[in-house]
Amino acid sequence: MIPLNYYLILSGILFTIGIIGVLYRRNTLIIFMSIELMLNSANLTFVAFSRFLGNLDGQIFVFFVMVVAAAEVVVGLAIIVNLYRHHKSISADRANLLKW
Amino acid sequence: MHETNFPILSIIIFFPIIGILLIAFTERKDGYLQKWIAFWTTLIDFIISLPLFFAFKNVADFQFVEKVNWIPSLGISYHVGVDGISLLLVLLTTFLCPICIAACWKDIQDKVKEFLIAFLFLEVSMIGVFCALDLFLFYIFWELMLVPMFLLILVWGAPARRVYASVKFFLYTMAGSMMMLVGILVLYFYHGKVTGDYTFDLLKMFQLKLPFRYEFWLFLAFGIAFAIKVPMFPFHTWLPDAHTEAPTIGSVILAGVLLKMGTYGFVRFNLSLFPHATMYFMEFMGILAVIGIIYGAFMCLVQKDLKRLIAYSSVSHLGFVMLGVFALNVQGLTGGMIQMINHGLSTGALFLLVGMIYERRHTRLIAEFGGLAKCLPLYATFFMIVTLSSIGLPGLNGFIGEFLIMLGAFKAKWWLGVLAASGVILAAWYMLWMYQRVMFGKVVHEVNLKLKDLVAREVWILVPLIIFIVWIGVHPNTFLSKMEPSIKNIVSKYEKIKISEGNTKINILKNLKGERS
Amino acid sequence: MELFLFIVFALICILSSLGVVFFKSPIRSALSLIISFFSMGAIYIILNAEFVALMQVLVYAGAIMVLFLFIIMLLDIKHPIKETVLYKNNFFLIISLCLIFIVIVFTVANAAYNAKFMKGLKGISWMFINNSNTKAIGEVLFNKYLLPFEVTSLLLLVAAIGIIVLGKKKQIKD
Amino acid sequence: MKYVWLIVFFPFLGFLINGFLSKFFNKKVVAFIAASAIGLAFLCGLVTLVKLLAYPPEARSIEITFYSWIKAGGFNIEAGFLIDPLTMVMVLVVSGVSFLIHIYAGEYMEEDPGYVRFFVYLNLFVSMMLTLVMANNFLLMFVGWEGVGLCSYLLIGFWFEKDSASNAGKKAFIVNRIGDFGFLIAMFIIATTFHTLNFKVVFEKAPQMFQVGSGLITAATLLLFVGATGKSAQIPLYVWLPDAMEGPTPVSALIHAATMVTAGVYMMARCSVLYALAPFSLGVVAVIGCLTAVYAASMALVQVDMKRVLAYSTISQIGYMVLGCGVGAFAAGIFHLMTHAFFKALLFLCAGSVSHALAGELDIRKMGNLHKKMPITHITFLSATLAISGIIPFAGFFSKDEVLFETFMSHHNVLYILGLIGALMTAFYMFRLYFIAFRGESHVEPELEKHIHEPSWRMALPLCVLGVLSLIGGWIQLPFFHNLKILGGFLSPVFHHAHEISKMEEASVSVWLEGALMTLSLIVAGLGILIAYKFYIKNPELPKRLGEKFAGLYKLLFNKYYVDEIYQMVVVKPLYNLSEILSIAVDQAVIDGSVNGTGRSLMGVGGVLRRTTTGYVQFYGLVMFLGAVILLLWNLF
Repeated sequence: MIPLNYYLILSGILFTIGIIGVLYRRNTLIIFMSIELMLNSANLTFVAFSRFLGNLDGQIFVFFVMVVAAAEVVVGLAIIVNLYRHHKSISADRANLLKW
Repeated sequence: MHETNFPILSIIIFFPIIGILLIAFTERKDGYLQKWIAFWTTLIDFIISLPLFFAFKNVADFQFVEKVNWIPSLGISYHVGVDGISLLLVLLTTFLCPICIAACWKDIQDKVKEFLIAFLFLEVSMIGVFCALDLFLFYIFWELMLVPMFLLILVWGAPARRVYASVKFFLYTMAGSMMMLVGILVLYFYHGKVTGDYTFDLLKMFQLKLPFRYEFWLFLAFGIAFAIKVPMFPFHTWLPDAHTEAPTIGSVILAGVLLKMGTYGFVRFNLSLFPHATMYFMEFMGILAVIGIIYGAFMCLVQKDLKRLIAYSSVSHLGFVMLGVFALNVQGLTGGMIQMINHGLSTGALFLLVGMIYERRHTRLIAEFGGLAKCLPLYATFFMIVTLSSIGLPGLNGFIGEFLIMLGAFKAKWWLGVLAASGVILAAWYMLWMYQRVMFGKVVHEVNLKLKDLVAREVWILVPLIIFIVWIGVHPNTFLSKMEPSIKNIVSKYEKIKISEGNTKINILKNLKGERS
Repeated sequence: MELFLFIVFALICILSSLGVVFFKSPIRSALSLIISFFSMGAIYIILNAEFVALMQVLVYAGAIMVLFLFIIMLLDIKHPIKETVLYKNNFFLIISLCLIFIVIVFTVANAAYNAKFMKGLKGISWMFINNSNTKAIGEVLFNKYLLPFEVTSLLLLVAAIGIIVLGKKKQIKD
Repeated sequence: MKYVWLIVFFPFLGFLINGFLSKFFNKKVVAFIAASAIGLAFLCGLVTLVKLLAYPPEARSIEITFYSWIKAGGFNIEAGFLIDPLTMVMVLVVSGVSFLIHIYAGEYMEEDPGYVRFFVYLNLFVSMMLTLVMANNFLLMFVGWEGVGLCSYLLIGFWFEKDSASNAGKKAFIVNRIGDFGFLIAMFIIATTFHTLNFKVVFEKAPQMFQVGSGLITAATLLLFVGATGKSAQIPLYVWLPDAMEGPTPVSALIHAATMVTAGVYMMARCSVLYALAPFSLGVVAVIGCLTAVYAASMALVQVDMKRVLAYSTISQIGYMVLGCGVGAFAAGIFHLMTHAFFKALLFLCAGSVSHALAGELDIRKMGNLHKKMPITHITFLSATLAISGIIPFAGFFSKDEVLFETFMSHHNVLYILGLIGALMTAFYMFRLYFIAFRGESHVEPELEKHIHEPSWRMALPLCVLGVLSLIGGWIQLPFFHNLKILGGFLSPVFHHAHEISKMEEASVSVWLEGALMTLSLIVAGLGILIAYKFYIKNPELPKRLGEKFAGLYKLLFNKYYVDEIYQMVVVKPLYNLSEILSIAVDQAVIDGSVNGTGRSLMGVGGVLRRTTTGYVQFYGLVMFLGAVILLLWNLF
């Protein structure tokens, strides 16, 4: 039987890779994918704990996370489309209008 | 302390709001109708406040008290009352306001509606401050008073540095009142912890026995807020700026009433609530006051601008008042209180006079004037009477206040009295030198020749002030008797302390350490 | 045996997610993301959460990645964005922070390992009603979590409206 | 006796009527109202005097109080009047002399535009002076004291177009104020020790509470004397009197000769009990009085402006009165005060009529043998000069001799000799003035020559009355016949209290000693006149040669020992520079600087924080992640 902390370590690694993706890459699409990755690692932790705690709430929660992820991706991509339309490029550096 | 059913005080406080409503409904263009409304509201407010003076029994405790629960859960109540100390200040306010409105007839032409609303609102908060007996209510009125004054200077001030002056004034006083808010809250919680009922009521605070450590820091907290308002020596730099930039009426009210908030605060809060700390700080505050007197006088000697000179002279006069207050004996305190009224009258009149010459010549630089006595004889006589009253010529009001203050200071610490008396010489020097540069000598600028003398309206503004200046000078007892009992019961607190503990600095420190161990 | 399977899929998942981050062109990273979703599904199976695994594959790999590929196709990004120089956007700072984060994760995981969770390792009968995981999940979902369920539908509605507004071409203002 | 307040009220009424209703009257009416107000006051004074004489000598001190003026705690001041022989002398002298001067001024100020304003101030002055004299407590006296200072400020600076006049006015007021500073502190000492300022109470309690020479009383009396020097222009604070000559001549006659300057002497006489308790301060008073007498006389020797000479002679004569008080002979001081009021006012009025005749010219070098064209002025001027230099039949002789006699009797021999030298100088400079102005060849410009005319009756009458007074004024205090000392007897109840304390023994003085002293002072006066005669009539060029020989001394005296310049340099300039430095260094730099400084520093901090918003999303993400990691670390360890 695989102990719980293997799963936690796995999700931790996935989460870190996601963060690297978000902070390092310039391409907005890649950023979105890494966000998906981070959300998945969170799901993994949920399922692992629900498995070891013995109640289904964790798995239910995974659905809600999925819903949010879906909504987020959809809106994000729409924004990227607009970004592309405006800047002809989807590099994250373009959007710095908020710079002081 | 008896509950009166007829809420005369609340009427006096909130009557100007009726004026505000009336003005709000008039259109923008007919300025003079608005001015008449404002004038009549303030005048009626003054007439209502007269019975307050006559029905006031010469007794030490608060009268015309009204108490209504406002926020019972926090122990905040709308608690208003007047005693010997605040009665005359309320009357001074209601007396000065109609005069100010009359004075601004020609002066304020643009945005008259907002001006009058701000002014009436200022009057409400001023009278409120003097009557509030609930710390919370006092703080609200204290802050409310700042806003209209800030607007007065900001919008209608002299375009040169009005933004700087108004912001400086606002922030300076606001910083001070932050300290006071902390003080009020400490008092509130301490009173709750000790007696169980959490309340802001001032009268209950009077009975509260504070350990010296509390008293020490609370005195400083309240003291800083009031010292900035007074303005005591190190905190006075906002006053000259505020005065030079404020419109005439603004500086009349600022000098006439707003500065008295500080001294009133010292008497009402610091002296009554923290007796031990006051004994401890007495000498320090006395020295500060004397520095204020002499330093203010020196500043006046070198000022080029008439209004700045009068502003610094009021720093000097209020130094006298503070000296009287911290002499901690009946003569000093009575002198301090009556000097507050005198300062309101004489400096208010001085600012009105400067305003009138400003209306004609649009300049306040002393160098611009010269030999006005020839072309404006009536103006010169009024100016002379008011200058003499502010110098403290016996027979006029200034002398009564200054004599009693110096006597009280002399009884408390002899060298304080002597130093303060030197202030009298300096006062004569700078005022007469100013008067000579403005009034006497040959007419250097031809434009001065064509100036018109005082109009009937302006004369009728100054006449009531002159009447009171002479009345207080010749027969001050009408006013002194009113404030006598309340001053006695404050001072009796100090006599008890002096006798009971033989209070010298050393054993104050001893019980300071005693508390800590 | 189970452990072996877990390690295999875990490795696939980590490699693919590394690929997502470090591939130059977005298409390759999208495909590697799909692989990682599949491996995640497998891990869920190991955890006996079939319905969640199924959902994972369906929703993530199926719907969201399709969207991504669609967008990549739509925007026909010819040249990959020239990456700014490696160390320009404080790469080392990110790496150092991630290392610290890994350390934290390990400590937390070990703490969890010897915590009381291990005792919760009862059988997995609670997951099945007459041996169907979906029924168990449906029973809990529609009793205990009914309100959140409705709210999520609302969320999706809002997202849909948002997209339509964003997606419209800019008419020339009248 | 109840109507005593009328004395003060009539001049005040004159002040009010002329002040407010003057638009409806012409000049004649205004002058009439002003003069009649003072006349009525004089009459009331006489009536009160008669009533006072009805009382037995010891009971001659009546106090009438009107209302409680200031009541603060235990300290209560009743405003009221005190009537006793000293007050009556002063009231009669003040109102009498001012009545004559009002008549004189009616004519003198005829063509002056500020005619009404002049009489308004003059009436206010007289009412203030009378309040000062009749007050029953220190505070009311202080009201009169400052009121008189105010009126002198207004009247000196009457022609305010002239900068020198308004400067002189301001200087007078401020120097008086410095004196009043001393008076104020003395009042505080008295108030704190006796808990009241009422004369009667203070003078009864003082001997019981303090024995002779107690520190507190000495301090109080010395400070009172500082006030007196301010008002009566003694050594340290006399600088304002010579400049006060800027005012119109009747003003100089009334204020700076007869009434105001004597206020200090009156105050010392009033507080004779306190002074008796402090022999040290009496000594100081005597020394200062004598020094002033000699010092001012020395300066008067070389002055060229007629009114300046008279101003210095006033200072020196008051020096004699102060000397009289200093040696404890208050009655002698008051007697000299009375006679001085007569002949000094007369001298000023003659100066006025001379300047009237010479169209405002006062420089004696431009005058000469006016005696033929102006007989009345000449005779009255001569009588006054004789009186002031102390020649036998005239008033000055008796009063000055009385002062010198008392100084000798109280063994102040050094002061006696100085007094004699002073008398010599007085005689010399007065007759120098007389010879240059009225005798000798005329240096008057030709076109002014024919313009010289005798003043009209309204100016001449006061001159004559004063002339007669300065002749017979002295006879009420004849030296030899003790029982005939009317004034001395009249004043004795007031001062006997003081004499008891200082145990002045009424030594039986041998007639020979008194005679010898009298002849000695006569000889000294005669000598002065002879020297003046020799200098200015016999060989006029002698003074010029003497002038060159002692050029240094001459210049020193001429420029008034450079005292004004010293004061300006030592006191006025440094104070002004100090305030200049203070205002720039402390006010702007330190306090304002610190306030604005806090403002600017807050703006600075804001500027720094502004840099953090770079606009890059990933930067914010990184910062958030950094925060999360830190929090985790914080919680774990």
